Amino acid sequence: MKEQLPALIVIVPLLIALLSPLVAYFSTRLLRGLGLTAAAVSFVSAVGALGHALTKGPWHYYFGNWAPPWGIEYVIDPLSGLMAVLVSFLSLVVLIYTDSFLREEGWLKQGIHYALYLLLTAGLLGMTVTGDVFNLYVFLEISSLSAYGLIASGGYKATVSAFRYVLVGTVGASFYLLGVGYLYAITGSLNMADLTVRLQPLLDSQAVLIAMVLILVGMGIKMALFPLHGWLPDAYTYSPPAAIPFIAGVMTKVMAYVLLRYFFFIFGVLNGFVPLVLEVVGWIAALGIILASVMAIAQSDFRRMLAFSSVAQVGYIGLGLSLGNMFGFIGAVFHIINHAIMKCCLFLVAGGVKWKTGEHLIEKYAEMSRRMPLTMGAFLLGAFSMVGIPPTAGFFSKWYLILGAIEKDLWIYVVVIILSSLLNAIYFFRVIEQAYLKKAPVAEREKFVEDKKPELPATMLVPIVVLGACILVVGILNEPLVSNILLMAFPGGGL
Amino acid sequence: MSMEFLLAYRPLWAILISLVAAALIMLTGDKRPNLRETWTIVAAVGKMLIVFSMLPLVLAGGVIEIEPFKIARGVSLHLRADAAGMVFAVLASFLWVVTSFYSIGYMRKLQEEHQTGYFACFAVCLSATMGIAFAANLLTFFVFYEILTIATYPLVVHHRDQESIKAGRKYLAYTLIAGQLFLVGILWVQFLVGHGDFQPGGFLAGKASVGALQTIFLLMTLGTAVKAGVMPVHGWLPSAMVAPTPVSALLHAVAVVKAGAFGIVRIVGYVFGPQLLAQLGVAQILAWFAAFTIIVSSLIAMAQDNLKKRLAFSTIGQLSYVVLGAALLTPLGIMGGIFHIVAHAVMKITLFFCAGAIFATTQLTRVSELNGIGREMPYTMGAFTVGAVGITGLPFIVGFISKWNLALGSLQGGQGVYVGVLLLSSLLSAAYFLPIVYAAFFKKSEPQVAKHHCGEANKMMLIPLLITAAVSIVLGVFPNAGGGLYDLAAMSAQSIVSGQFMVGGW
Amino acid sequence: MRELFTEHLIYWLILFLFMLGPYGMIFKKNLVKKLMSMNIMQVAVILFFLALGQKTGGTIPINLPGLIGAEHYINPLPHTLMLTAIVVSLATLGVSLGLLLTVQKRYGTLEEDELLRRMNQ
Amino acid sequence: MKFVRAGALLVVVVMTVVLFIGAGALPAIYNPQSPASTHVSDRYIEKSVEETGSLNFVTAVLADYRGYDTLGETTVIFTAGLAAVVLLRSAQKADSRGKKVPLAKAGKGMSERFGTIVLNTAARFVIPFVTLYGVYVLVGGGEGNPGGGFQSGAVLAIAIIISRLVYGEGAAFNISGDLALILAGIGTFIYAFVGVLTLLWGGNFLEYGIAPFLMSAAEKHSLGISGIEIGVTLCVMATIIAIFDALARKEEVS
Repeated sequence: MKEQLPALIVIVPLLIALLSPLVAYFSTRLLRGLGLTAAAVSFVSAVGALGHALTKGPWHYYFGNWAPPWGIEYVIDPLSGLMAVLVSFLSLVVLIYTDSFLREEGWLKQGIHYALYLLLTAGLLGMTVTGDVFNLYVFLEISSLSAYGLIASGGYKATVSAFRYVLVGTVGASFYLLGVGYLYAITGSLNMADLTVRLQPLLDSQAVLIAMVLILVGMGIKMALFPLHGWLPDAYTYSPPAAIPFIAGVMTKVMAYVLLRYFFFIFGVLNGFVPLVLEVVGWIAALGIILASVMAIAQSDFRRMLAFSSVAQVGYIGLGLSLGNMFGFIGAVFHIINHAIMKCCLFLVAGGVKWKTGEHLIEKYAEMSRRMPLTMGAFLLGAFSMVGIPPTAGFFSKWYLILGAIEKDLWIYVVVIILSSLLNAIYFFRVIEQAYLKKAPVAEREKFVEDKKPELPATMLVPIVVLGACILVVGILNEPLVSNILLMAFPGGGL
Repeated sequence: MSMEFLLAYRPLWAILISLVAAALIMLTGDKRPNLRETWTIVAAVGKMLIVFSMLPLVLAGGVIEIEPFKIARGVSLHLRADAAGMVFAVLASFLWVVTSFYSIGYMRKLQEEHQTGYFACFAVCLSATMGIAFAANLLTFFVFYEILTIATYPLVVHHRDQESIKAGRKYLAYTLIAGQLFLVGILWVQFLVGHGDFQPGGFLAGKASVGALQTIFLLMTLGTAVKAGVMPVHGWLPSAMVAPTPVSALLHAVAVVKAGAFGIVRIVGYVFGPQLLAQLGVAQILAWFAAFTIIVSSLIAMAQDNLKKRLAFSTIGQLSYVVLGAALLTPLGIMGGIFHIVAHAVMKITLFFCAGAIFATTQLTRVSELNGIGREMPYTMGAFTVGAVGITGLPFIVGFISKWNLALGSLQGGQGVYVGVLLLSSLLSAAYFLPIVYAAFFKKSEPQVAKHHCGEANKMMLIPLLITAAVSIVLGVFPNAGGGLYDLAAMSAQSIVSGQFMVGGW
Repeated sequence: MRELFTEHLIYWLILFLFMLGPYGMIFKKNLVKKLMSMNIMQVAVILFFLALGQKTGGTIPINLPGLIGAEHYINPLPHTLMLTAIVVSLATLGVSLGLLLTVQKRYGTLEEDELLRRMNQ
Repeated sequence: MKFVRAGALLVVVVMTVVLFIGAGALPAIYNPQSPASTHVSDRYIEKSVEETGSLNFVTAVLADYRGYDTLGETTVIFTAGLAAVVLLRSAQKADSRGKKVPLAKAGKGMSERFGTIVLNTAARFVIPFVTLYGVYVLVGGGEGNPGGGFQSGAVLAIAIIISRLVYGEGAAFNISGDLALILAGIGTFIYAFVGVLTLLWGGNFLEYGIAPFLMSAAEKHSLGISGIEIGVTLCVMATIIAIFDALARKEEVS
């Protein structure tokens, strides 16, 4: 079974998802157990695949044993392996977290929720490891549909925002599919490696430029790059707290990864129209970072603030993509990892506070640090990481991004990153002040002084603390991560 | 673990010991205050022992250098106990021991709440200060620099009232912006040179165009000058006086502000180097800013009625002595600057301790209310007089020695005007300190002071304050007493000017 | 000029249909009309792929005993891909119609402005 | 708000013009030498009969060469079923005004309400043939005539929906909503399980040729293809019924 690892990463969660309604009919405890084992097996096989890729080079796995341009293949190289490990790890952690939200739901609702969640995991994992552009579209649709389902199950306002998310998401997917159509029209193949080879002579033709723009717009919509982010704030604000940490943390990042895969590997960063397109992406991302950070300051609802800060952080990844050099690539990929962990942790904290107090508005967070010390501790780490305070991971992705920007002599980007760090500081310290310094109204204080229950059930508190610790660990251990994995992943190899 | 490994990694243990203590303090919490306080004292004493154990080796000209692990691509967490670093480390660790006892007494006397958070943040601040002292490359320096910024914020907003929250915001605005500017400078150097390791005599010569080097110098000095309280960017320091007095004493007299001054010394001595700065001509501008700060801050100090605000502006002025020393680019000037870090720290901490003692016992904060306090609290005011007179530059108190070297340094550099600045500032500091001493001892005591008859401050606060006063006198007479700080300062100045680490005793 | 016209006319028609999607979605007020424009967009992409697969003189891609050689049959790959794309568009249409049904039942309207007003009450 | 709409219109118009100009660079349609028709598809056409044993090239590509895509596609249907059911179910549970408002009024079958004999006899006659035809479409797809999992699933679902419409919820020939959802999961699971079987036999996922039966490669492949077709049929049928049931359900039971 050892040599089937790439398939297992995606197949195991898929299989368990398909059986979820059936298993839920018999016993929801068995369902929880199976769900956790599925995520755990997927995580272990992702780690194994990454290990194999690092030691023995990229791993090509042919489905149905058909050679690539004809059949579909999975490619585990350091980049996709690392992303698979990230996605499966976060899926495992958030799955443990959602357990207590579903405790009192009916068996069918639980079965459907586990099925949708595991399908979302399988869809995202499928997108990261696939080597076939159309297969990527299919798994994009699986993850999107399960995300629509998860978001829509959260009450009426969620339904309206889910509808807008469906519309915009499908427009994005159609743009991407037309882009794939253009590529298929001029090269005749759907396999990424084959595409790269056959595109080399054609890189100056207009059709490739149009394909680039289409894929960029398509994935830009799904990734919530600045002008195309309209759907994100409502979708994140009104969705149920059980589903949103994983969607917010990982979905937009996998879409950003797809753009990285296209622009760094398939189109190649230096030839044809790519530098021109990337420069436009850079300017849009820079504008997006500033405006989204400013909008985040204006929010009073904690989750909406996090949503706008997500749009800003995705701008960083866009910036790293547009730099095109080694440090830009390292900064972008490292920021994908950091931001996935940070955003997941912050939304877990938001969900935890909602579970404990039912509050979302920031001014209701008064004296929260006394009631939920560990949760707010993890929030503190996440906030410092978003602002970019050194020992945490967020600082080091800014370190590489600015280094890449200086290397390309693009000083405007340096100013933008610095300015946005300060804007982040403004809206995060506002929440820190509220949670740590302000006094709660007297009525509320008696309420929480005498309830002796632990701040959160263990199944919720452990993921929050684990992710908080991860932020610090990834920050401190970023050098081995960068030198061993990211440098190997860069198309030019370890420069 | 082999003994050799233990000894070689001492700088790292010095940093980690108080981090561990901070964790233990948070764990013990408010339930067992005595146990919590022992953690602080154990950590303080332990840190002092570790630091002092490294002294003989460094005094002999040696250097302890380790790179435990890499923190970013091509950059490692590089710690080095060299002469300049030891000066700051010895000073900070010694004064932390004293401040720990003082703050226990102060906190117990005023029954402050949130004491667990207070002591934990204090411990983290001190570990960051050690990190700054021992940092051997720009990124390590910056990592601990930012940790210090964040760890000081809870101490500034300790009282949780509206005024301290506003002061906290101001503090964060200044220091975070400075941190980001400093970061851009570091990244530019990292890009130009590929590493950021401190090299006595500087490593940037010829690495980029003059314009680029000047901008980098501007970015870096702006980043550190905010913490060093150089005039245009000093705004946060007076408003941070809302913090409890032990915080103002140790952090705003020793740890945080000195980190900024020490940063400028590092940049001038170990990143750019005197020769390069002379060519760039930017050191002159820095010297003017420092001189401007010395004079103007002394003038403003005179107008301050709140005792702690007056001490704050005096700190701003005295810190610019260090900046001036560094900016003179002459061996004696740099040595004077580095030694002034020690001198000012010891004297100013005494003054802040006195201010705290007076506040704790009589709730008085305004200078105008202190008439006749000398008779009520003779020892406190005695120590206050020693500190005040020391700052004005009276011989046989440590302030005089550093001021003497600074004057010599400015003459050595041919910039006599700064001698005038130093003399004028001595007069001005006399103008804002001596009236307090005179009022305290010779003026008839105010009705509410007499009514109190509260007598001396309690023992836990009085002893530290007397110790620091005694130290400032002892150091005034024997500058090398206790830790050979004078030699260390001389050695670091010598190594900066000559350009290599191993340098014989002065 | 003639062959540019004959060989690329179909592309322009498809692209016009394709861009009708975002236009309708942004400017139409009724949610169902937005949904219809989304579906038009998906159909346009499906047509694009099928247009790629055509060959002059190619029959349907089922193996006739006599006929050997690739030029006799049209390209089966786009048709397979578009089977999947059609199913995907069916799925998204189904889910969004379900969404619209719920929204209509709860808020009683499908006009965007009216809906926003009622939601924010 | 006005400014944003004008901006959006401008972007759409510019995008259209750019696409129109770019369309010229695309290969001419209908020419057999275009990259799309020469690079990959020629092998599908020439070798699919002896490699996969299916006369219909599209089925060959759909179920064998790119079989994994179709597994994804079937999962998409299942996901759509899940999403629709969870959506429509939660809509009925508690309306914001607290009343239980069923989505559709149906519940009772048309025959009870209208009570005529015509409906019953027609239904009794139509349903078996529709079911039979559905099964034929699945099984008969071999000799080159059209057929396959998706179409037969849809036809079978129609049979059950007719009986639901005519006889109402209590219809004999009926699958309940919850069971339908479970069946949809099982259907796609059958598809994936065929792949897992090939894994257990030592081949890659969905490698039909590895089956240890004593058959020629082509027959193994066609066996595999029919295996997944059954899964697809079950999934499509069950999903359509699940969505129909969520719409027509009277009261929220669980």
